[in-house]
Amino acid sequence: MDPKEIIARRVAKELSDGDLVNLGIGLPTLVANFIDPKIDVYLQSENGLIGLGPIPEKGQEDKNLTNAGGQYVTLKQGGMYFDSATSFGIIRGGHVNVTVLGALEVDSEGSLASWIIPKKLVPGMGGAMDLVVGAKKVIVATTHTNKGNPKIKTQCSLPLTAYKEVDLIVTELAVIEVKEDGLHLIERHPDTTIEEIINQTDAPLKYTNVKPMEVKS
Amino acid sequence: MDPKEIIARRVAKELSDGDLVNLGIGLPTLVANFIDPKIDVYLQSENGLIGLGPIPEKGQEDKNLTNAGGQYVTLKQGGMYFDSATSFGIIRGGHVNVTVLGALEVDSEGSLASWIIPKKLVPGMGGAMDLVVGAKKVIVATTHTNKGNPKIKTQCSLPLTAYKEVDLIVTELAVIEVKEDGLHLIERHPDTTIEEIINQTDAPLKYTNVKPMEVKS
Amino acid sequence: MDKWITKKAFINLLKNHQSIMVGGFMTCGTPETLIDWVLESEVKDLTIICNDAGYPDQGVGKLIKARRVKKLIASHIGLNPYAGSQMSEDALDVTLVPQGTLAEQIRAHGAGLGGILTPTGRHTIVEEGKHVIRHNDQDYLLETAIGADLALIQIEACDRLGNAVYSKTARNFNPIMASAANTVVALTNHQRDSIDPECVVTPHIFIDYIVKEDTHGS
Amino acid sequence: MDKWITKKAFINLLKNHQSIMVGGFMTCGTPETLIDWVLESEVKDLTIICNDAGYPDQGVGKLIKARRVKKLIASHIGLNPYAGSQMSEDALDVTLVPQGTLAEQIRAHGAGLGGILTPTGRHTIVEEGKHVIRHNDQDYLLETAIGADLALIQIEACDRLGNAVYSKTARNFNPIMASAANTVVALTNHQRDSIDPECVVTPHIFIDYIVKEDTHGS
Repeated sequence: MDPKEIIARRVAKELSDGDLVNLGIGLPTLVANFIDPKIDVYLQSENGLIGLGPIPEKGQEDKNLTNAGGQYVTLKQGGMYFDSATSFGIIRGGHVNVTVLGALEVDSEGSLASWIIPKKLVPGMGGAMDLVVGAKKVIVATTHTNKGNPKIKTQCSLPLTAYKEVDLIVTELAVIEVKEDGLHLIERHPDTTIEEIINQTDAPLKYTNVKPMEVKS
Repeated sequence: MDPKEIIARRVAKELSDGDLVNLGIGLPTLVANFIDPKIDVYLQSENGLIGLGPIPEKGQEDKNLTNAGGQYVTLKQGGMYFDSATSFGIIRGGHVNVTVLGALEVDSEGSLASWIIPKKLVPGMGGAMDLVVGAKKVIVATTHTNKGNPKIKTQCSLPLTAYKEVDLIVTELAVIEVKEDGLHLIERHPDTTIEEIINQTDAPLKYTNVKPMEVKS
Repeated sequence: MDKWITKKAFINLLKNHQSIMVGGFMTCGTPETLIDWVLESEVKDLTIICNDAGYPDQGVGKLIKARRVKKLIASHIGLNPYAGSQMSEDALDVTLVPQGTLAEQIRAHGAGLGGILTPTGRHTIVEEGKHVIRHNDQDYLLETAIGADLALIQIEACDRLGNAVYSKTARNFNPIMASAANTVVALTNHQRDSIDPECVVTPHIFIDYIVKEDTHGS
Repeated sequence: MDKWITKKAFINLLKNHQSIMVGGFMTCGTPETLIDWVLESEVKDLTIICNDAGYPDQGVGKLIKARRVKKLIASHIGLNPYAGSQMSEDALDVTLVPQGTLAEQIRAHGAGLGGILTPTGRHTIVEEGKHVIRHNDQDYLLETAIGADLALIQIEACDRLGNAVYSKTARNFNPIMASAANTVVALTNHQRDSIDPECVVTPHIFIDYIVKEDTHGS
């Protein structure tokens, strides 16, 4: 299975009935494909809607209906539109249950770097800083390494998106919980070993009872 | 002519085409009756509308449509409703051209006391503090005295509604402009004299060319 | 997720010493049925946050008259003599707040802001004990966010999920209070199959429970 | 009071060194026709306040590519390489602001607030040089209000007075920008006889001038 699909499938299991969820651009967007159809999850897009539906069929695109990545989307029954101040009021005010976003680096304290590589890549933080500070639960969904270079570190070296806000890290290899005393490895992909995970992680990992990661269809 | 009508008629002449105007409870409400029909003035009510229309006919009252005094009102064509945060955003943000309100006391610096007589009358400030601070032009519409006791003073003795915000004072005897150097008597009612006005005012009045107050129908 | 509840479930949400926001402006847009149920519940020592103190027999005024309120945060209490008299005898702790400041404090809490800088109340007794912060040659008071345990709001209609619209000036404080309390209960006059997505005033995610007006006494 | 203007009257509103807010999110909800007219006008050294830098040939990106912008306040510039390259060569002064903070700063100006306290950006480079204020055991950054000389917004429809509604996610920053500039020009797709008073998003008093989309080139 594609690493991205493994991650998206596992993240989807974190969502509960009634949750308001914001999925970041890129990999996190895939999570929508794997949400348990038996529960009602409401997707927010910070550019101004709740009730994000699937990509429209070809020819059905509406230039006034996009997600925060600028892609054409649809609105589900029961969804609605609002302005940017309202949208970030929802985000900052703790009304978003779960936000899922990618990382350049994430560290033992739950700090996240995701928006800038000084002098190389300066796209801007967009809504990420508000989402990470405001959402009740912050899930980082990322490949375990960047072409072999660990993304999970003792301390982020890049400028932060937010300090001590991440709750859970989901990669194609492992599920790691961020607690007061550091990172706890709680699940591993059945095809890998704890040793392999430790080798690809640049931070101490605590573990006692590591369960197999659920990634079935 | 009734003193209140004199005041309301004179205040109405301060309004210009396109103005957004907030009329306080009581005497200021009467101003609406005397607005030049050739101009478009939009009345705001801080409980949540722009486009205040006349009192409804008997039997046509809607319990969900009131003004800030709790009276049943109507909405004019082109009017709209909004919540209290939006309403005071409009007020505080300088989008109201003129606010007209009553006074317990008003002074030489343009400070106003209108909301409390300690240990006697403690109704609360309602929206008055925001209106006086936020509106571009603040007109105090009041009888010249309270049963002979001057309301216009060198300095307010009661707790303030706002400090140095009043622009114009309109009474049944006079029109007084508040400037950096104090109060300027600019108009007097034809039936009174400058001396009578000075006698009933507890603050110095500057004057050079005092015009007759326009109070015709 | 069924948000639609009856009187009994509503009363189970109530506790002594709760802070409760109540929508309405001089009782226009106040959920009277919910207030009646609070009265029936016997909870007391409440903190009420409301634009005003209502009238003796309308709105939060009923709770004040029945001496169920320990603290009141409002912009105006002049139409309910019980509020004034209980304040004089120190039975009711009243904090008077400029109406626009109250609205922003409530909105701020709902939007996750710690507070706002307002020019309203400078050089008045409202300024006492507050930080004054200068910006662009103007002084502002720092007014901090106000939240509550519970918000009781009146809506005109909503869909099954709770997407809400209001009626005319009954909107007032209701939408901002819906964002600023841990638990939000809406009293609705009507249920509709759907609400135009462009016209939803309060998105369903803000509303925890809904009571339909005609479930009176059920 | 006729607010309906043509291209010529619009161009007369423009000046060098103006600060201009432009609505839109990745150009969804951006008034492209008005931007084209700004390009035609030859004004320069503009300060642009916009959610993002647009694309090279869309939205405010066109103004950046044409080097008419001296300063840009935005939350994201990643889709317009001209923004990044001009920033590197010090030809464009870019201030990056968290999107929710930018929205509140603009709203604050429109609502007469000096600023707001937000938890966003604490312990990041956004915090540099800002006041940190503690409230209820949490640290907040004091972020001050942002206004502009001119706001250019896209609306879907309005009545004769300018009561405006938007279309779907093209709403975004447009309503708050309509409140925060000295002069507000709306580009509308449609004029309607009336707008439902319950569904007006931007009251007419915020809009100074209206351009109808089909007056292109007139």
